[in-house]
Amino acid sequence: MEFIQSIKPILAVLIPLAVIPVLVSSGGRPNVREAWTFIAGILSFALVVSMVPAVLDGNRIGLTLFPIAPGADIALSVDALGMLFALVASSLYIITAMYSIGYMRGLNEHSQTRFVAFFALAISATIGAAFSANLITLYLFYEILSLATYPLVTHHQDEKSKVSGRRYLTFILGTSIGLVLPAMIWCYHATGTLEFSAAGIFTGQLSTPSATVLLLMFVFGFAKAGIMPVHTWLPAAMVAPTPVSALLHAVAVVKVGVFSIIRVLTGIFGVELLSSLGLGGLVAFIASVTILTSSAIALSQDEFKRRLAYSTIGQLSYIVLGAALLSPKGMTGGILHITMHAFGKITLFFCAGAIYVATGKKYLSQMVGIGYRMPVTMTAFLIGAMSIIGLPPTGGFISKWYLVLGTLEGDQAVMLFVLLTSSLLNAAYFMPIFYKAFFCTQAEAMFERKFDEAPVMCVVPLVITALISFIFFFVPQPFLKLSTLAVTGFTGG
Amino acid sequence: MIHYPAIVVIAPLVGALIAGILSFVEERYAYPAALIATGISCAAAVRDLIYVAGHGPIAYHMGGWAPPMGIEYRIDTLNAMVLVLITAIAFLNLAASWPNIKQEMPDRSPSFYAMYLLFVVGLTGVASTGDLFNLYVLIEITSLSSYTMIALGDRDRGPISALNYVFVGVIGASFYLLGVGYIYIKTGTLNMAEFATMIPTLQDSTTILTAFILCIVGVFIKMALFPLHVWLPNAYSYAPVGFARIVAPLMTKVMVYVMVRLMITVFGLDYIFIKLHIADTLVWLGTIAILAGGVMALAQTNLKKMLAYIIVCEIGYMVGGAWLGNDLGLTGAVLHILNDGLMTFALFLAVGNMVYKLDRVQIKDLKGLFAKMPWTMTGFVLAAFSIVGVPPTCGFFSKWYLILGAFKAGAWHFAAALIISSLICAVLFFKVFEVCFFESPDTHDGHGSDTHGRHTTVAIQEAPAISLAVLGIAGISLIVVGMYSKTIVVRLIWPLLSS
Amino acid sequence: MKLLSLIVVCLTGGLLLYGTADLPDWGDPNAPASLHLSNYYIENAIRDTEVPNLVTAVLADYRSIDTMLETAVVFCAGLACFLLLRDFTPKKDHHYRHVPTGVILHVKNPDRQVIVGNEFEDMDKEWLPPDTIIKTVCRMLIPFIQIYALYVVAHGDFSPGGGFQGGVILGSSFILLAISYNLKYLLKRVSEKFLGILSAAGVLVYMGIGLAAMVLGGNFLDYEKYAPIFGEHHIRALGMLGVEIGVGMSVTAVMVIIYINIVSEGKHDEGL
Amino acid sequence: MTELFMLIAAKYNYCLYVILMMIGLYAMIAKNNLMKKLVGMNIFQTAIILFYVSIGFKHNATIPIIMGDHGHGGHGAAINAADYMNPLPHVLMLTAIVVSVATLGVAMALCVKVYQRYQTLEEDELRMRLSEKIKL
Repeated sequence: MEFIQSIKPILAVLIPLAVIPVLVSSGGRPNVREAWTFIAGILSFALVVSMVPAVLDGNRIGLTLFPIAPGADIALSVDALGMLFALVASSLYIITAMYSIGYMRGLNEHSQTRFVAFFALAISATIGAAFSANLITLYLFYEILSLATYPLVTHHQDEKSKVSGRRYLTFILGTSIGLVLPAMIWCYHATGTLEFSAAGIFTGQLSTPSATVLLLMFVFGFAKAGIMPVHTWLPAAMVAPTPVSALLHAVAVVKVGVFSIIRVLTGIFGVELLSSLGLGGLVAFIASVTILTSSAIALSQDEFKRRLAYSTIGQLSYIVLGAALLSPKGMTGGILHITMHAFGKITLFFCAGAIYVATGKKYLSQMVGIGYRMPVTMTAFLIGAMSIIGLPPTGGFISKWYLVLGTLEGDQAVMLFVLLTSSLLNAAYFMPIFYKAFFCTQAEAMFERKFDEAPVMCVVPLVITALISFIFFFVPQPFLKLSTLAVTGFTGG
Repeated sequence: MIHYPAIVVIAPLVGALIAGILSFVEERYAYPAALIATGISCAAAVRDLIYVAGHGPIAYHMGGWAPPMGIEYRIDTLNAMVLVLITAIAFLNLAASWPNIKQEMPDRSPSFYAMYLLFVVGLTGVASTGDLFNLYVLIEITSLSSYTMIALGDRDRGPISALNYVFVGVIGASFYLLGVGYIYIKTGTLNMAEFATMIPTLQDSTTILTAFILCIVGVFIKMALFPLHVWLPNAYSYAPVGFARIVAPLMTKVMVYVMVRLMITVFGLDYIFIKLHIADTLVWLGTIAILAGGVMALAQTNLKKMLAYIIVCEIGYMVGGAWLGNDLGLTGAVLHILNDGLMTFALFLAVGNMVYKLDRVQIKDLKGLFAKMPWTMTGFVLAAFSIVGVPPTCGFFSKWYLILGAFKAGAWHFAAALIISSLICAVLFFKVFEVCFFESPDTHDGHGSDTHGRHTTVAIQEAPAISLAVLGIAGISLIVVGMYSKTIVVRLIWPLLSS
Repeated sequence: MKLLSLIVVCLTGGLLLYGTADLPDWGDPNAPASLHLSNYYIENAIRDTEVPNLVTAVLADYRSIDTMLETAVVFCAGLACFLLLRDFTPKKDHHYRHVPTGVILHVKNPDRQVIVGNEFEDMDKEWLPPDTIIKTVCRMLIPFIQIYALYVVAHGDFSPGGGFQGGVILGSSFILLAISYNLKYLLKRVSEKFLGILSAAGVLVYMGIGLAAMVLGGNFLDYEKYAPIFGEHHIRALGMLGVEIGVGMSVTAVMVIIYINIVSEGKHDEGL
Repeated sequence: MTELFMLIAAKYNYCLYVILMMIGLYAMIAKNNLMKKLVGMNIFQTAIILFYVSIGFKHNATIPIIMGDHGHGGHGAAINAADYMNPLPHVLMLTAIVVSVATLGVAMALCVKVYQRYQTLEEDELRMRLSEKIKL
């Protein structure tokens, strides 16, 4: 377990950043611009993958960039948890880049160069957040990400996106400056350092009430994790084009929120401190409230993307719940769920986008019998839905499996009940879509039986992600090993 | 024999005089002369900084006389840093402003450059002098030249706001003069360093107390701290753009430097914080300034007025930070002088470009600006993020130290005010971005074009290249100063506090 | 509003009076102010600078950077009046008086000009005939005022006086000319360009002396360094004289500039 | 009561300058006409000059010009500091007078410019004209 000094992490962050001027300058020629996006995506993914073997056998790669204050400087260090998240983000970036070509050209959206440029900026901030070694670097990339996604969310520049952009900012920027900044400075004031360390940075000088307040400030501060009271920005952000909702709101943006909460729970507070003060139960309770209510609301949503948004809020709280269980199995399940949910949910968003590109329909009530017209998309939708619900042949099952084991290990029967009922609710709001798409009578079907899919560039990514989440069930290898490694790092010490 | 402290002040004065002569003889050469003068002054200031960072303070005896008899210019790390800030911004602003000045006052721009350089002389002098009365004379030069240049701006309201500024400025400067008089009566010396050695023996004399209160009130008036800020919004928003870009970032910050100089070297930290009990009232004053500045900025429709109120808010940061009573707060205040100078400079550069092209600064007239002037808006956005306190830019790091100092001193109200003001600034700037981003320029008032996908591609009408280049330099320097804030703090600010 | 300001004023008054509680009595010789620094000036200013007038010695030598910045303030005031008030728009209508017959012509369109010579005479709108008594008395008086002014500038070292006071007297002699005759009469003799350059040249003289000291190796404004050129004897007094002349030049020019611009509101045609 | 009177008698110059200053300050703040404000400003600055000059005075001491045989290299009789007044305040006040003249000049130029634009120097009329200017 030693620290390898290497510039790979910073390169992985800088490549998407460096490609932005090239993208902007080649705005005139779309194909050249798309080619550059791909090159950047593949390069950064290759860099991330090249670091996997080193991380797998237990040591951390890192680099200190700028000293800001004694004990808190901008530094990157790749450990198991960071590596897992970076792998997910960079791999899905390539797939989404392909998908956004199909989508944006399908609807000939305006100012695509600006879209692609901010997309690359958002990804570089996500990878940066994944590799950050301490809380201040994480906060830095968190802020860049929230500001880089604002032009993406409000891409259509119309009245509706203006209102949702305003709500997006008030929640994300408001909570991050209002809650996280003071909390971070409070920690630095109390301990003098912000480095993530296995045993947590508080060596006993934190009383229970102030620890609870600090923890709540962090949990509700990272509004990107969509914990219940601060979640309303996520459904509002669905006004954005689908590639944005797909990558950012299924994978990058929300996952950074959850990732930061896990980092804070394990790196700043430390598992022993949390279990000794009994704060794990509090966070678990908040997460379970979010899971149940969001799954219930998702039932009533008619618009396809809003239903997926509420289901994302629910799934995110699974991850927080896993981390809050403080039992090894539970945390492994939570961390693994980042990957499984990412691939499952992105498939569903791709389906929603494909249907919108092909038929222009947004509302589920208008999608009766769509299976006849777009069978490939709908089967991919089935696999994605099964992965989210947690049925066996898909990867989602494994993470749910570990989560359930975690609740048993930590003998918290209430959490077990919450997990099972929410899985039922997931099934309740996904299965009707699939059922109505294929098994509807001739009279009700709104689409004739002609095979008419979305453009190829939309459907191919769809199929790839569905296949990956299917394969995960059989060989979840890099991610499972990474999550178990991360958990042993936090608990085993 | 290092002459840099003298060159920094003398070069702009020579430039001003030559520009004054040239404005009657050969108008064409006035601008290059001004540019060269500020360039030399900037180079000298940088050499100063390097020398001082390496070898400790320089004491430059004017006229060859030792301090108490003659006047002495003491340059230590604090004013070396401020000097570099002043001369760099003066030089960059001069380079960026000639299109604006040519547009606003075509017939008398050469003598405007002369007055501009006199203003720079005043500022550099204030930042480097070690003599109390000489500081008064330099404050007078700065204010005199700023009175005139403010009146050259807006035809209707320029002279009136300048006149109000004259009355308030004279009261401020005269209070300071009176304070120096009281000091002189009690100690017989005008040199800062020598007065500092005499303070311990005069700890409990009422005259020194009144002298301190008078000096501080005078500096607060010139600094536009909240209750005394009435003159600032009108003065800065009706000033010509070329001048607003240098007075906004520098004038109030140099006055904060004077306050810090009075606290550290003249009266001494232990006299201020142990003997007097006004430290926490002043932190409360800073808090009120922050909140009032933010709230008033929210109510503005004119972009320049809004930025002026943000300056009032930033002054609250520095005053509150300096008076927290611990080294972290003071470090934050000093670092904020540097950062806020850069941020406000970048903001006013962007506003200057907008005024050059649009000639109207009401927020509702800035429709579709992201499409029309993309580079100016990127600079504006970067500076706005720095004011809000987004990490990569330097605004975050000075807020970091200020909040830390507030926690250490237990001044929860000040920390809360800092957070709330960041949120207010976020709301302010995004209110402007919404207008610039969403409404496309040709739609009539009220509703934006909410038809999906159909957008008029607006022709890009950017400001002249030189202004954009300077805006780029300012933007990049925001991030660079942010990244190297630790070296600035450890190398420049902490040796100051320990001495 | 008036009551509020009254309260504020009384408050500050009270603070100031409270401050004077332990001030030394008026005029007592061993007050701290007149012990420490001023005794050094009194005792060895004569030895260092051979200038009996201590005020000029301190003004132009010990604290010479102060006075230089002072002249910069004066130059700034002159430049300010020029910048603020001067407007170059040509005057629309003119009045001419035909000297032999006394007929007054009122020319309306600006590009038709009448040659002002002995036959025609340019005239102010509110024209008041120049009273011959005032004209002749002033014509006689002005040269003596100017000579006295130069004396005051030159004798700043020995008798009370110096650059500022002499410059003001010289400036007021020009203003007297403008008042007794009319502004155009003065502007013919002392053009605006000459005044502008003179005001800047004054400060440049002061600056030049300082910079030359730097070039010769000393600190800024250190007159000792001229010794190799001008000889050891009275070197500081010479330096001070040069500085006083610079100050006198710029103060004269600025006084006249301020008068001209304010009186004619920048149009430089009719004055008081 | 008498020692209070003695105190006032000994320090009457400070009381004088404070009264003068308060008059100037009041005029600057409360007066309606701009020119009267200028006059108030001038009184205010002259009061401070009076204060400084009164610091320099010493009983039975002459003006700070050293007369007679002490000159030429100072080898003459030693100069007794007590019988010459303190020169430093006079130097400072030379500078302060020039500053007040310069400020007065600039302020007057500004008043001329305001008058050129609005034909009035009364504060309330100005405010009225300003507001109606905004409306049109």
